Amino acid sequence: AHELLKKMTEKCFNKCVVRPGTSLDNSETKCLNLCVDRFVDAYNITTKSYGTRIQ
Amino acid sequence: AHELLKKMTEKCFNKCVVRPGTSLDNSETKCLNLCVDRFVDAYNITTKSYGTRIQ
Amino acid sequence: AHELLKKMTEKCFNKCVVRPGTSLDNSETKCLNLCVDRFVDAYNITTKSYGTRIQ
Amino acid sequence: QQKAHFQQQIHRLNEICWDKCVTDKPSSKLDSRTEGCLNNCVDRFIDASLAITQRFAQLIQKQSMN
Amino acid sequence: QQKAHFQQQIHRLNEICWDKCVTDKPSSKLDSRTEGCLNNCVDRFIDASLAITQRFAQLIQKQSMN
Amino acid sequence: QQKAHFQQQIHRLNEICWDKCVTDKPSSKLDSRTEGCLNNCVDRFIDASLAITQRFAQLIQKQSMN
Repeated sequence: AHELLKKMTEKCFNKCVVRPGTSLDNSETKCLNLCVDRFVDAYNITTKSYGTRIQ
Repeated sequence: AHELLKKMTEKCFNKCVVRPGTSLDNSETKCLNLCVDRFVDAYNITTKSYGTRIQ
Repeated sequence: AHELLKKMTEKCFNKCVVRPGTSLDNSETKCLNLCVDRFVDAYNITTKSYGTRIQ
Repeated sequence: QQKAHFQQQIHRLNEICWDKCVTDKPSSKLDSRTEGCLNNCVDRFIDASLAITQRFAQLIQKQSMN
Repeated sequence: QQKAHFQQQIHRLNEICWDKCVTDKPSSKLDSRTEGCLNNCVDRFIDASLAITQRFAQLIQKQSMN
Repeated sequence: QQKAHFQQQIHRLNEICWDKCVTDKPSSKLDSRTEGCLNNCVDRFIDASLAITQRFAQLIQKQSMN
């Protein structure tokens, strides 16, 4: 899960924290949480599609 | 050739398959074939230029 | 310093040499020199901030 | 070792398809367009890999014949 | 080995924050806006890492309970 | 080992110069502008590497003198 977390952190930070301020504001934190959820969704879809295909 | 194929696949997929559909259409397949040809051209130019320069 | 130089070279080349010509012109060379200076500034800031934070 | 290769491929595919299909800010649910794009992206990437490998093999063969 | 990990993290953070904060052509001095952005970028990246890791742990836990 | 380094440099240069010079959809032939750009790109990248290394060495030296 280390590689997954690393990629997720980079993608979600770049998407959600556009201009880094003196703290994470509410909309950034909310965006990060949703981004984790969607990244895991995407990962599950990728894993399933790839698994089905190469069987 | 493994590294070359890997890079080529990423570059050409990103260039030629903009919105992935339910199958590769003709224009995507044609673009992928041309992309392989041009990528190999570029690789040959790079290799030659670099070889000449560092001699 | 090898990794630093490698990243710096890629970032500064991409920023300063937009359309590669038959030689580096004055504005490109000036831009590359400034880019090295600023990249080192950024690296020092990053190192200090990260060091302070993880103490 | 095969499992490690599988994992690595998944991470690579996931990054490529995330960049291609998830362009907006994340919302409370994957919309169906994004979900379709992700599913198709994996399959088309594999199709494209096969097409590219085949074309590349032809090129190599042609060059070695000249 | 811990020092190598530290160095690697610095390079990674520096690349991420350079791409985010240094968008113009380099000038004779870091302007204060860019300097502030770089300082904040490192701290917010660490905040974001923590928030993301926590959320991910919750997701894993929730899935393993179902 | 030197050959492996050479190969790696080629792959790196090829990626950098492809991204810089090949911006359109691929066509049936490399046009002369793209071909010139690729040739120049490799040479200018090496020039830039040398200029950057020299400047960086000067910076290091200046800092160690203070």
